[in-house]
Amino acid sequence: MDLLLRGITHRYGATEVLSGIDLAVSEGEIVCIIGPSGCGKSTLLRFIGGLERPDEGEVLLSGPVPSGSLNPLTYVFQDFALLPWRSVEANVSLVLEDHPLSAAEREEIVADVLERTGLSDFRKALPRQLSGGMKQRVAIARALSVRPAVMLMDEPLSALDSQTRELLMDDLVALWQRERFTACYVTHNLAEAVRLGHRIVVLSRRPGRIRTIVEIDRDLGAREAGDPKLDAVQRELWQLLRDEARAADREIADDVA
Amino acid sequence: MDLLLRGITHRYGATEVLSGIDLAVSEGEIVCIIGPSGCGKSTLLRFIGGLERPDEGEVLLSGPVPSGSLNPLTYVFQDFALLPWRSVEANVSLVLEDHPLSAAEREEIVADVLERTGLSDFRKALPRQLSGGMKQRVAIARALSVRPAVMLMDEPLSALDSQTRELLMDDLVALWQRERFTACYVTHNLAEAVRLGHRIVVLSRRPGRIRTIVEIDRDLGAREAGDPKLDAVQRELWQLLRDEARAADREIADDVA
Amino acid sequence: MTSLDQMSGGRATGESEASSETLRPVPYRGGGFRPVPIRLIGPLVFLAIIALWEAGSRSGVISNLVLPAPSEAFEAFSYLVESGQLWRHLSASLQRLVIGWTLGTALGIAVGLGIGLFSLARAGLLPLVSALFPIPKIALLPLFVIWFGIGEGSKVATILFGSFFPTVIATYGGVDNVDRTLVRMGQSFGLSWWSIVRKIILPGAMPAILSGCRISASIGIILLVAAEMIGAEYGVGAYILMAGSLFATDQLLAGVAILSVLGLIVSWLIGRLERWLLAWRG
Amino acid sequence: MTSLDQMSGGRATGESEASSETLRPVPYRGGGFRPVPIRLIGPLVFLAIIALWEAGSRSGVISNLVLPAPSEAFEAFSYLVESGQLWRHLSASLQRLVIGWTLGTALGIAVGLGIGLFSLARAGLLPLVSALFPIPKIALLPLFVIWFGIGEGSKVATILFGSFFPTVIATYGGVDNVDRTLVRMGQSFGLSWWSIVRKIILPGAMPAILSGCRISASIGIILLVAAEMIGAEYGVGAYILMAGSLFATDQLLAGVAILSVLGLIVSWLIGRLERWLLAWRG
Amino acid sequence: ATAFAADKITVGALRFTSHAPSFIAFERGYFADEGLEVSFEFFQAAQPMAVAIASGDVDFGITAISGGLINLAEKGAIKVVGGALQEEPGVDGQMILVSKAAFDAGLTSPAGLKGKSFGITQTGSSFHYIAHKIADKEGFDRSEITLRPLQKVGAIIGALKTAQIDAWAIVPHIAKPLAAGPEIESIGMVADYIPDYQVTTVFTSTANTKDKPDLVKRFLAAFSKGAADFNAALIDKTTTDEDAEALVQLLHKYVYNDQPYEKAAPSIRNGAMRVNEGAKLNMTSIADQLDWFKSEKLVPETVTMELLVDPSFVETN
Ligand SMILES: Nc1ncnc2c1ncn2[C@@H]1O[C@H](COP(=O)(O)OP(=O)(O)OP(=O)(O)O)[C@@H](O)[C@H]1O
Ligand SMILES: Nc1ncnc2c1ncn2[C@@H]1O[C@H](COP(=O)(O)OP(=O)(O)OP(=O)(O)O)[C@@H](O)[C@H]1O
Ligand SMILES: [Mg+2]
Ligand SMILES: [Mg+2]
Repeated sequence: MDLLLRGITHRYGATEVLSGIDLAVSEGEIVCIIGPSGCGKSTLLRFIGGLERPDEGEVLLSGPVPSGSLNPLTYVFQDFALLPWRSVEANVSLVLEDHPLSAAEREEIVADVLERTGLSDFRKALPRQLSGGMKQRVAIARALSVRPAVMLMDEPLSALDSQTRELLMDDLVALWQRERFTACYVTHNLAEAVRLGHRIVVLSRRPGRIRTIVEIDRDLGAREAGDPKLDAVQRELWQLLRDEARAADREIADDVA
Repeated sequence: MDLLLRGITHRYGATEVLSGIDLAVSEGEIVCIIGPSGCGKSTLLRFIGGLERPDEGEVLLSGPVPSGSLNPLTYVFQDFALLPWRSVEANVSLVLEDHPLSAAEREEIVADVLERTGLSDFRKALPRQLSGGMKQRVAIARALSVRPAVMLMDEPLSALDSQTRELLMDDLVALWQRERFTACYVTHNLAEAVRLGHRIVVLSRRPGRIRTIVEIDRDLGAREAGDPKLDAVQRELWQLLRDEARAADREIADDVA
Repeated sequence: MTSLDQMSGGRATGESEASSETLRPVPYRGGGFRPVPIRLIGPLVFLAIIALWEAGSRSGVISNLVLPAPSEAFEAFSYLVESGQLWRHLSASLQRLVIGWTLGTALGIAVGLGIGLFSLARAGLLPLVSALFPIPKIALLPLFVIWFGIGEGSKVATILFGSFFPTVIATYGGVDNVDRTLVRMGQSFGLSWWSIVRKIILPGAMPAILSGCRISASIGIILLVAAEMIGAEYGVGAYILMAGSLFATDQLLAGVAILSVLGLIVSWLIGRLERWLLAWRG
Repeated sequence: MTSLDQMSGGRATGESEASSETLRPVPYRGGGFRPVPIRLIGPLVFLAIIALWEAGSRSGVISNLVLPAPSEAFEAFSYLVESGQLWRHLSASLQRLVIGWTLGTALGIAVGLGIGLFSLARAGLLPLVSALFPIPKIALLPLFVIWFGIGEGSKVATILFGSFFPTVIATYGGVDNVDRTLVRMGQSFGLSWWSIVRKIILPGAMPAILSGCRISASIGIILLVAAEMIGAEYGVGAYILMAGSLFATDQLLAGVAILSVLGLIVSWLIGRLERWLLAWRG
Repeated sequence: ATAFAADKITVGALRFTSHAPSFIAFERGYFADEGLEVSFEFFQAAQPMAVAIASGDVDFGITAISGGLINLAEKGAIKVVGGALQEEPGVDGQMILVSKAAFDAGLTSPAGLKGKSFGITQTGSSFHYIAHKIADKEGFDRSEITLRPLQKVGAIIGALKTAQIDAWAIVPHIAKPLAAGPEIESIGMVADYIPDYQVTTVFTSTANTKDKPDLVKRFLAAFSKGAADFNAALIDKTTTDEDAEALVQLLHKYVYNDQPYEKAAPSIRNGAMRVNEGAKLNMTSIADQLDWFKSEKLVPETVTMELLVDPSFVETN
């Protein structure tokens, strides 16, 4: 299933947030979206997932929904969005409960995804007992349980400390190598983008426009820290973003009463 | 002024957190302390700043306190620790108000540090109006205003997004080049450690012990992204930490009622 | 060892369904769960209720015994205004309210700070406060009369006691909730104990203290009626009690409406105070 | 442009002070601002107060008119127990409390959810609730008698009204405070509206609802006295009122102590409920 | 008449000697004789009794004419149908009391009440009426007597004992023991200021007077028999001592039942005031009271004697 964005433009009140975004995401591809703070990355992702509607433009799907997919467009959130009052397995089972599945089927799916994400030992744990990394793994297990066609990931690693981030990046790469999932991956982190993205979409400051799209044709599995080519891409991206990042950083929030 | 840690050992209840830490920090040196989550880095820093007392061992100072230093051991916190009800200048002035300074002197110091940190335009802003990067700059300005002999920095950049982190790392390097301040810099982030540390102290999992100390003799100003030597150090550190980081990540918190 | 790379079969093998190859928009599934203000509905509902009520009273559906017509209550109110009694009742009540509430709140903040800051005060006073808080002040009226007389003393005392306890609870809760890293920051910069209390703890607890004030003010207003049970010639509570004993339901409703408006005004005032003192919250 | 690299002169040029070259420990400046529980102090304070009071009463420093001795109040209580009246009063009050509070809380949660979820309900009902909340129930007693009779009706209604409003406010506040990303998560997984309300909104608002229950329960207990002003032969409130009208201060204190203990028990029960329902908070 | 289908009625009562006729009629079967199955509903104060009759919870009540009662009558809810307690020369009636402190300071006769404070339960209560009638008779302005509403008789007693109020007036069974104590003095009789004062009346719901006049008549008949027994035993003292004793014992079931008999009996005897024969109603006194309420704007001008009283059941004058 492919995704197609056409002329997405959006305003919140008087401030234009996104302006004329055209983008195609094809099956099996990870598209990273980077840009300075407040340029509308999260907003764009909400449009793609149908959680909000743009003022102008449209988000289109083409191709058949993979059979068995319970929720073709599935999010992974920055802050995990786990229900703190449900155990790990109940958090996963939550998103299956509204689908016509028997208790046994549900049970089986939950066991399967927890097994596959290495969380079987943590079935009964509550979110507060888990480290950030494990929480995000639970969120990924939950996303996998509905067999998504496209994963929409909004800075999934930025709430984690950098060592955990490294671990999870490895996991995501390994996951992609097996599953070849499609993903829109929003991040601030250029190292993540060059590590995980087949294409990297660079947005400008608000109103977000596409400044450039960088393609990295090195296989995900073959990307290593210290690879000069990737380092070069990363430096280049940083050159592009640096001034805008500084400007975004020095922005003073309007006094909302 | 030098710092000397001798045989620091500490327990919280039944869990031993730190065990036999010996360390010397000499003037003008940045010592980075890295280690997996929960290994006692922040606890160690609290001992150094005199906010807590270790069960065993002692933290000693040698050499004269630099004249004019109002607060020789000064913290920069991960979450900025700005008073949300005070403007930028009032947050800085807070730490001067208990010292015998005239209003004019205080005013002058505040203006001076804000000028030096590029915050003059933000004097009247409230913390909530500032981006994370600017908030941490205010915290640094506040720390500078008391003319510290040693800066104690507990993950000062880890609450920031990665682009802002890059910007602030550049700023810190530039600052050190001018001021040659002494610092204990706790971090999770190996890239930060190899960028900012003259020496890197690697702690083991809880109970934290010093596993190794890596010295990097390249000048701070000359360190650049993509430097193969630094990359090698970083990879080596990651090899050291990886398994422990994974183990720390998979730790389940005790059910505290 | 186990990690994401052990995953397999995450996506079902793609047997394409009946769906077309054509483009289709993503389904919208957001929105909701965020009530938006609708203007005019509030006043309209009020007006509608009053109009219906008036119509019911006039037509006799609502017996005069059960509920007087709003117009009658309004007439009673007009009479109060015209005869100048309103101001007399209001000023008597306001004076009691202001004195009792101010004293109760000030004492409450002081004791609450003590409980919030000192282990000994917490261990000694908190159980006492918890035990005394749920005592209905109205039950103590006979004792208050002995202790404070039937003059202003017992009335002010009733309101004072009523506003003291919620303020204590709110204040110490607020102190407990002040971000401890801010306190550690203060210590790490060598601020004195008193500076930390004044500049960090107190402003940090201010939101909780103010919401305690909101509660204690409405308790104070509610207690006006109980306070003015004894020996009060004037006062809104005394007026209501008189209306109740005469079964003058129109006056009763007028008096109750006055209290309700008084409550709204006080709550609005505290809202202003909050906006001013807590402007930093944005 | 401006950035940290413009700094200079951050440290004063190092004229070494009189201080020695020897090692010295870092000064300790932490600790405090975290009251720790001290065991036994609470009960000790209670005992001390009661002992002093008893001594004062016996020695005549505290006149019997001003305050009866604790032993007298305890005697009155013993008499209540022995004569079997305690249970009669308590059961009458408890019945009213349980029925009134349960109904009030249930209605309050329902209306609070409505206000929290629907724009129309919020716009229409919230101003109404805000206007009716501060009305002292005691003022409405005469009307309650007409509306609900002098039997259990008016007593239950008083408690019902008293617990309804705080529950509404707490519930809608709780709904407002449920993390919106959790709701968006639910929507993004295609959960139905009803599932989101049941599985996300309601548990998320539960802490606030429970603390609303705590408040409404203590209000219910406080209102017992007011509720039993009307035609109640039995009930703790009626007992207190009778004692008050006879100036039997020993019985009055015994009754007040019963209410206070009742309040502590109810608050403890709600604490248990919280620990059970909110175990996930740890 | 044995009751096949006795009419069930509820009678509101206070645990006061003034309600004795109802208790006697119940205990001695006079109600049953009239085919009435009576149950009592006890109140702490008179005012809620009127409201309870209006709300239909109670059928008959006996209390003083209060503002609340008149206002309920004005709303068409209740009607006075008979008289009960009346001040009568020669029988101990309500007494005017002052605190010892006020007495020592020279308040030794009701004429001195000008500028003094007077305890009342609530605005529009009989105490309020009495205070103003004293002012009228003594010739000073009503507003020169400061009224202190204290809600409850107990609170007034406390305030008087501690000299927080100067004066009060109350029925003899409460007044006598108080005046005997050290803190309070008696300075006069209410009867001197309000001749033939109809202190309490029998009242019922308007619906009863219209739809069940027969029921009202039967109630009043039984009540009158009780009143006759009461007057004979405790006022006129025409019965044997044993009979009087038996009556007091009967009343002790209802009045002062939380005290031992020895203590209660004198109080019961002290409290005896005449209850009108045949529940006769003194219309003059009632008209005077109504006029006073109107003049104080405590009740609307529109209330008439017809609205307040249904004189068709008993003898009036
Ligand atoms: N619901 C909303 N109403 C009004 N303004 C909004 C809303 N959501 C976002 N915005 C504004 O739109 C702009 C873009 O927000 P968005 O969250 O999409 O940015 P972002 O690129 O994800 O930023 P970040 O990198 O900080 O996550 C911001 O200025 C934000 O304040
Ligand atoms: N005041 C305290 N009381 C009890 N235990 C504590 C306290 N402070 C810290 N700990 C425990 O001591 C251990 C070390 O904590 P510390 O915060 O020093 O670790 P850290 O290395 O800074 O971790 P992180 O990388 O997550 O910041 C942790 O297990 C923590 O739970
Ligand atoms: Mg975002
Ligand atoms: Mg730490």
